[in-house]
Amino acid sequence: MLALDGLVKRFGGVTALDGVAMRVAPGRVHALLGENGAGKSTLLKCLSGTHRPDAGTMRLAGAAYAPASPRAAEDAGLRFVHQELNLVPEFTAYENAYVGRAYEKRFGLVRWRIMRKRFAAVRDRYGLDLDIDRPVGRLSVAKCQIVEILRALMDKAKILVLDEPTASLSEAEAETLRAIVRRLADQGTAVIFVSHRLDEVFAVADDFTVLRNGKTVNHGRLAETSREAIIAEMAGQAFKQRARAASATGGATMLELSGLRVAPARPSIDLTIGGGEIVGLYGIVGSGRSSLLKSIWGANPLCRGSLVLDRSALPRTGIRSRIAAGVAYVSEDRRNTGLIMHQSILDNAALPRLGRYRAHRGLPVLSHRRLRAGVDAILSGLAVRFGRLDDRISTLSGGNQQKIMIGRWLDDDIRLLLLDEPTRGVDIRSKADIHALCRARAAGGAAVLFATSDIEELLMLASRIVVMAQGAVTLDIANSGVSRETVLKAAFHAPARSGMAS
Amino acid sequence: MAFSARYGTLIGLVAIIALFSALSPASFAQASNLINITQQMSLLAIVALGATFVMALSEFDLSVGAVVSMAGIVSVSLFGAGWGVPVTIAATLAAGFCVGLISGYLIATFRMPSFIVTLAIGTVIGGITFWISDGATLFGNIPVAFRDLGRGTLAGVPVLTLWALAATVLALFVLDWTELGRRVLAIGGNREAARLSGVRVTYNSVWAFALCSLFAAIAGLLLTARLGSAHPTGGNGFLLQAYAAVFLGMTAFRDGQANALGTLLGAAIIAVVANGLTILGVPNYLQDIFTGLIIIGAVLVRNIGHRAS
Amino acid sequence: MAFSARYGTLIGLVAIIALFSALSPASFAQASNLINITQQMSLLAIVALGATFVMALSEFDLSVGAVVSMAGIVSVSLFGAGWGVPVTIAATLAAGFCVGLISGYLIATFRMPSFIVTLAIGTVIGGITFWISDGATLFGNIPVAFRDLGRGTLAGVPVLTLWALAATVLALFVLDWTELGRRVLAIGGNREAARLSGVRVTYNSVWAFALCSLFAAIAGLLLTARLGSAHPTGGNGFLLQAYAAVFLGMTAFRDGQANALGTLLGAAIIAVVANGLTILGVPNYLQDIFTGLIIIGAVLVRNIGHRAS
Amino acid sequence: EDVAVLTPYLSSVATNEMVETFKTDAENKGWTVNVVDTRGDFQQLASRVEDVTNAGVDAIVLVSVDPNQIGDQIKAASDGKIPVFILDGALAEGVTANITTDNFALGTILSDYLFEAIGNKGNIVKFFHSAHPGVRQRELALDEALEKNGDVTVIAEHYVQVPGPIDNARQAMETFLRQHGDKIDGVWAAWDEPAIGALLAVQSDMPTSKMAIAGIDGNPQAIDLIGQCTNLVATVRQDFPAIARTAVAEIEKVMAGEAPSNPEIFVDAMVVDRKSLDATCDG
Ligand SMILES: Nc1ncnc2c1ncn2[C@@H]1O[C@H](COP(=O)(O)OP(=O)(O)OP(=O)(O)O)[C@@H](O)[C@H]1O
Ligand SMILES: Nc1ncnc2c1ncn2[C@@H]1O[C@H](COP(=O)(O)OP(=O)(O)OP(=O)(O)O)[C@@H](O)[C@H]1O
Ligand SMILES: [Mg+2]
Ligand SMILES: [Mg+2]
Repeated sequence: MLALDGLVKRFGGVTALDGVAMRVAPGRVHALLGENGAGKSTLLKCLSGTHRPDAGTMRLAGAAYAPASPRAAEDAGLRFVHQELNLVPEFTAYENAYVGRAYEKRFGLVRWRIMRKRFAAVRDRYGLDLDIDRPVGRLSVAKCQIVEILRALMDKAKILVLDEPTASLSEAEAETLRAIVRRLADQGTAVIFVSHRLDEVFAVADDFTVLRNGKTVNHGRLAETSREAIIAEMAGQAFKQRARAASATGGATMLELSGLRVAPARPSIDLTIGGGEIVGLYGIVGSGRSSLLKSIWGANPLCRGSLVLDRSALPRTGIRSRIAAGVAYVSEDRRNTGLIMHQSILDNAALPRLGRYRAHRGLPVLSHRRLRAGVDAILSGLAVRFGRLDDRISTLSGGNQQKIMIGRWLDDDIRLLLLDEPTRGVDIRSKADIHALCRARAAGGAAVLFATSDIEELLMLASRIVVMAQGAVTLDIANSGVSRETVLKAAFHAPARSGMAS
Repeated sequence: MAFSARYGTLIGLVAIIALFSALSPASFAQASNLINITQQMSLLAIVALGATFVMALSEFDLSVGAVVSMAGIVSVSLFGAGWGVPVTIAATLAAGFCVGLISGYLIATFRMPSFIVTLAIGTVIGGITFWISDGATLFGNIPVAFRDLGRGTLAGVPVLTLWALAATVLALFVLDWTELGRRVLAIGGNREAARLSGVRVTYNSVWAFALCSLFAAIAGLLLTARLGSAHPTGGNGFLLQAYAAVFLGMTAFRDGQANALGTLLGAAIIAVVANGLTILGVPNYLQDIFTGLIIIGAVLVRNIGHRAS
Repeated sequence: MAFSARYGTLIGLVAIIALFSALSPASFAQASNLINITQQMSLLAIVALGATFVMALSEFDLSVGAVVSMAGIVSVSLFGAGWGVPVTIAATLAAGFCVGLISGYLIATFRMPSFIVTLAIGTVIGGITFWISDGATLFGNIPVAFRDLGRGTLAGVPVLTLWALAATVLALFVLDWTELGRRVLAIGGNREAARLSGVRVTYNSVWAFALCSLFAAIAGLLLTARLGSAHPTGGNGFLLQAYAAVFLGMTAFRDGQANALGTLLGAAIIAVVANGLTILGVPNYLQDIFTGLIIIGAVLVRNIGHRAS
Repeated sequence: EDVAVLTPYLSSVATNEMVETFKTDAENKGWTVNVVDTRGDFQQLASRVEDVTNAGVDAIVLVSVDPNQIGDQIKAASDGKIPVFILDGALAEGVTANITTDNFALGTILSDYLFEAIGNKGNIVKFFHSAHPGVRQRELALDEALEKNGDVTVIAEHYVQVPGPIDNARQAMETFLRQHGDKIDGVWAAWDEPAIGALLAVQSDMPTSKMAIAGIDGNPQAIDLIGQCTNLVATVRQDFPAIARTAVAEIEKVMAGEAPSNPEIFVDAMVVDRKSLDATCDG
């Protein structure tokens, strides 16, 4: 149905696509695989008419295909869920679904009720859970992702393109989405599916294409290959994933939360983390993990309860008190609350620790030499692929942006590391790198608290597992021999009103 | 959301009216005065409603004042050349519309900052207006039928008030009930997302600018009808006031998006304060001071409520 | 990036200078005239550099014009009351600084829109200025030592030019070399991301507004020294021009961020155009038309280059 | 000869009339006239005076400018042997001649005329704008006239906003009419535009009123309205064309190497009312 040959796309000096070939068949799910920066999103943006390829041919159902704009691509029957959210924050979910396509109208007037009804019907048909009347600016990232997906499902597409649609979804939603994808493929839609979760890829996809450095290195049927082979092809070398983490036992108590409430009506939370421990926080979308991390970080004022770090109490609010005490935080939404997209890599990487790069200790004057040296040091530890330090951070691939966002906080005096979905959209090798960073911090005596929606990751990295549901902690156990079922059960457990169960 | 957060700016207006009514029950709080305020705010409201379209796009149009002035001069010149009322109105509105087309085209196609483009276009328009009028106030030859569009009452309501109401309904309608309006708001909310979703950014942006200029031209015609003369810089004073009204309106409802009802509310606040302070006979420098403080107060009511919630 | 995209606005300035030099080699293209232009643009440059701080924050300060006027009236009044030069300067600058503190505090703490807050503050300041001056132009009693701060030359360079250079270096330094400047730019880029990274949003925002007002007050003092008089609305004309300069500068370098060198370039374009057209003796209305077209052209050069790349 | 005309107020009717007459007359003499408007901005005005001084024009004409506001630039011009003439301004160091009507006298004429029209007794509304030095003089003349005549009181006053003086004055007048109604006997407007605004308010809101409105300038629209027997009964006409013509004559003299006839030349003003227009009004 779709045939791509010899696609080339350059951005200034960077060659993002360097002769890509790909064949997509109707009724099949095609996995597009590759490490961060391999060129997957760029390829899809060529398909969507956002970028125009510098060379190569695209054919759709036998005819030449060269969309001049996203609109042309839509008219050709393609639907996209891009890697980055593309929503209008002030609009409701159902109106967002209509942005860029014809609204329901009568006499030129928008028919809001019909639009709402149609969208609600699509939501219900696919069994997704979403409040459709709220402006999406006030929804969590995961819910926004669901809005994006529903938007692409509004009418029947010839080709559905999903760029890391499950990156911010938890297991349950991801499972639902995979079921939807299978259903659509069975009805004849061609689906292009990008994901870094290989288990998921094997579960849902039929065919695959692997990109490396902008070139197609292999393609074929998933049934005829193996996980290890794919990983080796993506990385260009054999690469062994580390087995389950040896559970580090906690040292002296590092963080102690007691009777903590993030809002008056929410349950209270008690949690203790020892130095050297890596605590994985699991929950379904909206379970309250992000709110908890933000409260610990002092970004949302605490309603009630106390927070003790290394035997000294922290004030209820105030990010700087956390920084001074050696806490670091990485937000879940790199585009909106994490990075400054139109600023340079340098500016973004240096922001949290600007004070380090003074020319003289007593003067708030920066030394550009130190700045560059410092940022170089941060980046070299992360294997980030980039052009120049002064390039906009938005020109990096999603995974590389993520690495910078974490790496800029890592530092020798960190005592508590708060990570909200730190490996979202990160390839397997980088994920291992980030995990190694966490382990190294923990080995150095820091406490690590990370929220994740990926059970695989949870079981692989955490030394202790904490599960939240509806704002309360429903499970808190050491990670030895814990099964997926135990975790999932706790995640769907309706907690007693008073709070903690274990 | 707390009540004061939701309706804060409206509460501000009510409080201002209550205050003036208490201070001057005999003059301010008369029905005739309140009706008169609706007339006094009408031209500002029309210009500001036009500006609401470009603010919905998250852009600025700083040429509105110049377009108001231009519309006045062009229309009186055409009357002087013997044109009839309908043709003159049509030609003037078309001229206004074209100004917006040009600004919108430059801004949307070349991604130039609207602030600088419209400031420059406003300067060009100002020069042309001056050229046409020779810098003089134009009067005479203005048909009575035209003048009646901007004065007098209809069923007890000032004609200008009716125009302003019609403009409000039109703006409300376009922004809330047409695809054009929604697309403009989508571009204003997240331009890149709108573009990637297939919204024709240039086309819709150009419309927003054209409507803005059109509204300014309407206000210019009504101003001329009202005054019976046209002055080459007579509309320039509307510029900052119109944006003040739009911004007041953006804090009023709907979390920061430009909207027609909010703009009307903003224009009302500005008009009520000016009227009330004049009636109270406050010295002119104190009028400025109070106007500033009252506007800050009106926004503050809402934002303090918002913080608390 | 293509050359014309990277240096487009600068190319625009060079082209404008070349054009005027060709048209008027005897008057425009004289060293003395070019030096004089640097003096004529200096006050605008200082106000615009101040505005660069708040634009770096992605906010507006519409009170700069009023602060320029206020600084002039306050200083001459203090001289009239017998104060010495250093104390008067210190008091005036402190007053300017405080205006910025207040605006910045209101905007950052209550999340009020800067457009409306600073417009209102500007109105209040205007009222106070009027009150102090009784609406009259103040002159007399201005010490010669003070006047010399704004006229004459030092080693062949006009004193005002030196002040503007000093202001440029200061603004460049603050924005590029200090934590304050980088944090202000970070807040301007993404307020929530900056906050979550531990940037004190209120503190840094207040500083940006205070610096902006301080620069405006400096310009007001120098204006008074240059003219030997102070007019209660004498600085208001700077408002739109200053933002035009900043916006021109934002298109010049660094992809859309406010920056000191760009602002200086923007102020230079505005000043060169005004000077050149006056020297050529272009009729008044054509001056407006050309000014507008040239400014659009200067931005267009760069944006067309940008699109091509 | 090259003559540069500079003003911050070209959009004001009076200034515009002077500039236009000056231009016509001067061009008839074969001079090149270059007009510069700085839109109320004195810093710009200073810069533009520097520019024309640098460009080496033969004479500089400043219209509606108080020379004290740009003393150094005027001095620099006269040091450069360029004569500086001022229309409707004041005299200062470096100024060759100032040709004007005495604004204080204008204010006195207006006040006296208006007081007489309302029978030297009653309430008046005052429209003023003290930022303009000439207009402020008229206000001071009113204060003096009020002091002399205790039976006339200012019942309300309004500081007129510029630009848009007509509409602004109209809105204020509408308010005053609601507030004081029949108690208003007269309107004192510091220039014609607010007077026109006040008249528009009276015409629409209190068409039967007999109040008298008077202004200054002899604005053509005002004269037209006086001729139509409206409440606008008089304007004190400064003879702007005469000012301009006098200036042309003086410049010619100076360029021929003579001294100006007088550094300060006053051109007379006259009252324009129904009588002087031969308007026939009933009642
Ligand atoms: N607009 C751009 N300007 C410059 N370089 C770009 C731009 N977009 C992408 N690139 C570069 O192209 C390369 C491919 O990026 P792309 O986003 O396609 O990677 P990806 O395979 O989607 O990675 P990820 O898994 O991290 O999303 C990267 O090196 C990136 O830095
Ligand atoms: N800004 C907000 N306004 C209103 N409700 C919010 C806001 N942020 C979060 N919530 C609500 O609070 C609850 C907890 O949200 P939170 O983001 O902490 O959950 P989470 O487990 O991290 O989910 P996710 O995986 O979606 O990030 C959810 O019901 C969410 O809808
Ligand atoms: Mg990608
Ligand atoms: Mg979360």
